[in-house]
Amino acid sequence: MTTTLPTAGPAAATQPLPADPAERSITYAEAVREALAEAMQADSRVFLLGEDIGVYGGAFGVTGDLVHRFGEDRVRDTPISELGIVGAAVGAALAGMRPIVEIQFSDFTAQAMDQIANQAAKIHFMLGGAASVPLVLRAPSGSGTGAAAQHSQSLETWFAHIPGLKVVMPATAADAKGLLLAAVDDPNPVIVLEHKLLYKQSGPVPAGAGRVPLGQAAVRRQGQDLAIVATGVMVSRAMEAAQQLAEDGITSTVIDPRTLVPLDEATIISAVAATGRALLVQEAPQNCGYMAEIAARIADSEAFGCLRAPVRRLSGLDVPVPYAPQLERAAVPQVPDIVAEATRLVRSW
Amino acid sequence: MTTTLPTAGPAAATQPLPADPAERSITYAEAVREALAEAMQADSRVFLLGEDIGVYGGAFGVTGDLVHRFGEDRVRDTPISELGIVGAAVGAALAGMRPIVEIQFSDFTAQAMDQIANQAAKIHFMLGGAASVPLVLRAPSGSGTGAAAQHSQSLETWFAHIPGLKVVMPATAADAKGLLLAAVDDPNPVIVLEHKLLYKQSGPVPAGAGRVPLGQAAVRRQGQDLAIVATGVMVSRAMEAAQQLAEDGITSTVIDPRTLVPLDEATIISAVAATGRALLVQEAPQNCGYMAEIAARIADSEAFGCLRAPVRRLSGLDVPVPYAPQLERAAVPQVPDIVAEATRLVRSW
Amino acid sequence: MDLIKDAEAARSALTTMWTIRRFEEAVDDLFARGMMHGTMHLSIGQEAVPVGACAALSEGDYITSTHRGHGHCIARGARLDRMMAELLAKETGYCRGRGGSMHIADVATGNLGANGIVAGGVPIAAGAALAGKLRGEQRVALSFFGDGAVNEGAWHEGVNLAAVWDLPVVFICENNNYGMSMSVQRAFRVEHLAERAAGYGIPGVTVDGNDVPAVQETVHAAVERARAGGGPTFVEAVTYRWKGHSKSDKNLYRTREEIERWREQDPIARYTATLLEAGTLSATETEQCQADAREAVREAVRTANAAPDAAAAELTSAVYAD
Amino acid sequence: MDLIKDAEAARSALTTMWTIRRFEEAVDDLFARGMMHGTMHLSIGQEAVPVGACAALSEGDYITSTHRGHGHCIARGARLDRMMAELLAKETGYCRGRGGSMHIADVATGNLGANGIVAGGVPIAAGAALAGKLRGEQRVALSFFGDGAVNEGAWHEGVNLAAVWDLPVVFICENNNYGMSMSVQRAFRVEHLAERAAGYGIPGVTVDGNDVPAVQETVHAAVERARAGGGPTFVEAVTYRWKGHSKSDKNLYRTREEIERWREQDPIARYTATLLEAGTLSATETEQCQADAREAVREAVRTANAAPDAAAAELTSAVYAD
Ligand SMILES: Cc1ncc(C[n+]2csc(CCOP(=O)(O)OP(=O)(O)O)c2C)c(N)n1
Ligand SMILES: Cc1ncc(C[n+]2csc(CCOP(=O)(O)OP(=O)(O)O)c2C)c(N)n1
Ligand SMILES: [Mg+2]
Ligand SMILES: [Mg+2]
Repeated sequence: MTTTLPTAGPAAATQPLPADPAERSITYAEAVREALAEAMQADSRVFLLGEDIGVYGGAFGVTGDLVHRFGEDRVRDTPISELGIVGAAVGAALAGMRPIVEIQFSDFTAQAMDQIANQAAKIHFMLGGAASVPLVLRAPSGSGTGAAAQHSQSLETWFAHIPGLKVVMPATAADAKGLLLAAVDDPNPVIVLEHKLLYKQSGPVPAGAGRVPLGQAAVRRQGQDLAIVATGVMVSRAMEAAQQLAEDGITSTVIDPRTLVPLDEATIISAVAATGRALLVQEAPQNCGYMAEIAARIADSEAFGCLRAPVRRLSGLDVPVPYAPQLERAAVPQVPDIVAEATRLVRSW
Repeated sequence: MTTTLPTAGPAAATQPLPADPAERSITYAEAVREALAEAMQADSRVFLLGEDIGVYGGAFGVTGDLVHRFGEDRVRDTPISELGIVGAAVGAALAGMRPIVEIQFSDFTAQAMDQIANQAAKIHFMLGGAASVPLVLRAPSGSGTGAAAQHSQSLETWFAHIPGLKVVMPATAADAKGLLLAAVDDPNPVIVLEHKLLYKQSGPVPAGAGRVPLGQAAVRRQGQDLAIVATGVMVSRAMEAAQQLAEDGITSTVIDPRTLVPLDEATIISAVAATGRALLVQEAPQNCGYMAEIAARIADSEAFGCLRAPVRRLSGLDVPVPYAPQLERAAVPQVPDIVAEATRLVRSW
Repeated sequence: MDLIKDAEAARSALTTMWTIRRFEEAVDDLFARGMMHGTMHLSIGQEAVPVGACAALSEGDYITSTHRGHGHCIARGARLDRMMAELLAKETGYCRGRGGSMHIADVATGNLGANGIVAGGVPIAAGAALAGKLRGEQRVALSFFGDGAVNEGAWHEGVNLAAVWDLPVVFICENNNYGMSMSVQRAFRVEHLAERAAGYGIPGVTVDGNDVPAVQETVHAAVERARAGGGPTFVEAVTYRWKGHSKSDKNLYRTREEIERWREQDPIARYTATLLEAGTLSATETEQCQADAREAVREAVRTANAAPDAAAAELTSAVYAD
Repeated sequence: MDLIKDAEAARSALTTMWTIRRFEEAVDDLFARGMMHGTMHLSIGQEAVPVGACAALSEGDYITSTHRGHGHCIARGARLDRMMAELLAKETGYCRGRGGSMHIADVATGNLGANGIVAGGVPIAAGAALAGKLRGEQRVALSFFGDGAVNEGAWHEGVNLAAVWDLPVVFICENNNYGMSMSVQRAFRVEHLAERAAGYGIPGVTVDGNDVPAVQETVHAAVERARAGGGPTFVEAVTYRWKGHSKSDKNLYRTREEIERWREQDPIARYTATLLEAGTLSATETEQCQADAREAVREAVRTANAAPDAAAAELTSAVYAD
């Protein structure tokens, strides 16, 4: 009973995004699968449940062949009933298991919201600490696949707002594995928002790679002119933008919080204090998105006195995600948008 | 198809909170009931549905005798099935009716979240404007009744984050009536978060009082030293605090946004610019609460240059609402907390 | 309406079945050639259900549809060019390119929308029926959903509301034996999904979903019952989808033999044979239905292709109605 | 266990029924005197269900409970003083004052919690049963819920999961004829809620919920069936709550006569009469049960009152486990 909010995590390691060619490179989806396999191998309490995670291999192919390796009991296909599935996972967790649920699209957490927010998140507290709910919920998140408004949301703010949940957003293959392993270890309900567009992207994941602790941001790049904070698929877009900005003489620190709850606030604040400018980039609609929280924390931190410019957010439009590819692209920040916004911020202030 | 986010509402009227004794005074619950009755009287498309809203009169007594005045068809008791109820309201709205749903406690919107967020909010957009969903959802919100973690939440941020919903939080009897009437008129889904602790509080509601337009903040009090923005039950606490602060020589502008979506951002920003200090008070847990959005907007506005102090939030603790009265009180801001925080903000900066 | 003996009705039904098939074949082809975006759920092999069910409806009736909704939309009378334009992300599409396949709807024909959420349309249909009932109208709402939807909470709650309020709804389950990879045998512990109906106190009936006249007849009875104030009915139409669930499907959960067996039950071939045998239509006439469908779809693709792309400029102004 | 012939079992069951009644009367009184906070849902009149059902369970079995959960908690073996302390917002309460009546639980006795959410415990029970099954244990999970819960999506989904996975769950519906003000006649279109079971392919049985031996016997059969791998059973126990739904209830939806009729079916009086008639216990013995219960409750109130109030200091550190 200790982790409270806001948690300043341990000093963040500086982790470059570009791959070291000497290291093993696998896709983000493979990294998730590897974590699932290792977790099941290591602990007989761990099992998976979700729609079409068995012989189908998962809607995004994440579970793949796991059913053949671990059997139908532990890689458990479910009827289409998200509330029931999460509820069953809550019950199994209370009864000593370590369930990992796949919600086929993170949008369908809406169906399961009672069990997520009113049950899983609150039971430990409501029972005065007498029980805990070690449950992991994996949910593919984000737009970019043409699946339209009910299959493309970025709902992290919903979960981050509910005390009792931990919220994780891996942006690289290594983090997809390492954060998931840490989530499985955690005695609390953890929701891992994987990004659909990242599943097929490869990145270095050293063979024996283990846990990435929750609550530790990654500084993906360091610079002097501004701090860019980005989550999910926006991390790689921010990195690409930072590269272009550097060619233009603007250098940026790029921070990937990796876990939103608990948040490594200290790393963000010190980067903003050092550069005097903050650009916060998210895919979710702007209004009440997670970056509002980061902005609010910056505006009430030691960094406040160091601010040379307003705290700027760059977010998805406040619209449901549209179907047409040209509209879908226009609805969320792209690399040129980040470059333009960063340039404006640095040049005008 | 016009109202977009963020909407700067029309210039806000200065509306004093204290009652003019010449005016009729009724309770907040009565004001809601009056709006429901007037809406049903005026428009045969309007009908109510919800759990125990008929002969029971509503869990908080809001619908009272309406079933006797309008009949069981239009004041429709439902089985306990929030998702079904909201879904039925969406269908009825699509088919030309104007349903008003009572969700017994706003916490149970979790059960109905798919119909709220994935259906009601998005249908107009997804269908390219070919249909709209004029639906009002009333949901008693907030803590203070000893009902514990699953019956005491303040979930406005969930709804404000979903494009397509409008979000209303009346803090006075007059607004409870006027905003509800405006919500019924609106062709979009509007969620009205009423506050349980306010139901029995009386306030002036002139006999013929009509609509209060959505998107127009109320400036409850004006001062020089800081701007306090507060929602729901925190409005009256902020007013009480402002009174005490004034006795101590600190004068404050108190702003009640009244509608979170659309937000009257202009009124807030100009008050902050004028005073140079902002204290944002909400009952909800701080992390990703609505006040994060207000803070973020301030930090990226014309007011930025005028800030003499960090933008300060005072929120509910990041905990589930506890049962014990002493714990419950400790979990959300009280008048002395507001006074203390405002004093610190003014004295230290 | 007699889909076996009435030549006009038969011609229309057969043409519509062919239209659905040709439309979806065109979609499949456009998708394969990279000219279509997102994902598509095709109902090839299931055409008898939308055509039979919609043939039982009248003007003014409502339908709610699903992610696998092209057939419903066409059978209810939508324009092919505006449907195709939607899938091709054109400004002239039914949703102006904002909805795509999973949200396609022609509201003018009472179609309240396809739905990306399994069972999402079920309580919506109950509500539409309630609206009609409150206004004293004679409208019926028909809700299409798959077998997989029957295990969702939304389904349960929507059906119970309709049952206790005696609402004029027909719940029609397109039981194609799978919810994605989940067979009905694994997802249910009953043999016929229609057995669920009794628990809500409403009639449940199972019909051969590849037999278009049977579907029409069964749904017609349910519609008449609903219109007369008798309340909802649950109709289970057993059928099969020939294609994968969507574009990500590798068909690992079923056998080629099973698919082959069901292809032999092709609802279009069966209906054609019935009509020829009954002498309702001649071979020339049934071939004409097929040709008409092909031409209509071709024309729709041409028109849609020529239309302007959906424009991003008006995105934020499209969120709220005014 | 034979609750009619076995004197020890009878003594225990009767004492527990009296304990529940006296406990809730004490709560009612404390609340009326302003010494208790929040709201309370009393199960007075329904005592035969928790007592009969829990008598059918073994150590190691799980239960999930409801907003009306004092009886379940007591019947499963919780300590009265810690329960009372919880309701009185004391640090020694089962939830350290954080949960209160709606979240009370003695986890040590396999009680996974009362629940403020109608039907919230139903899928949780399925999951607890799944845990036992995955570990190859013989545990059963018993889920208490009201008639109102049966129309929630969570109920539907939880029951179906248990059914298709053959989980060792007993679903026990305390049908007290009302969900708040909503009568079962208005909320269902079936006569017996147990009729819902067939749609999930599981047995459904209706039992007199004011007859404690009958409840025990019925639930016992269901528990044995579950333990033997036969899967879930739905038991509907018909009973009645004497008091209002909660503190806000003005009893406008039912008549005095109806309440009176049901009070005549007092499960405690009926069971006492049965035991006396069978000669299992003497009048002195049944009176002793009643006296023991009163004394135990008094003692619990005393102990709880003397305990320290729950402390606000550790609020934020109590949110996450470590
Ligand atoms: C609430 C929800 N859960 C899961 C999905 C993902 N999904 C889309 S279609 C589908 C299968 C639906 O099966 P069924 O209802 O039988 O319809 P069919 O696809 O067979 O026509 C699934 C799981 C979804 N869209 N919505
Ligand atoms: C999801 C949800 N909806 C509504 C409520 C409010 N509520 C609490 S108890 C209750 C009635 C429950 O009826 P039933 O299940 O029959 O149990 P009983 O109270 O009769 O024991 C209602 C509507 C709730 N707590 N949770
Ligand atoms: Mg199917
Ligand atoms: Mg009941």
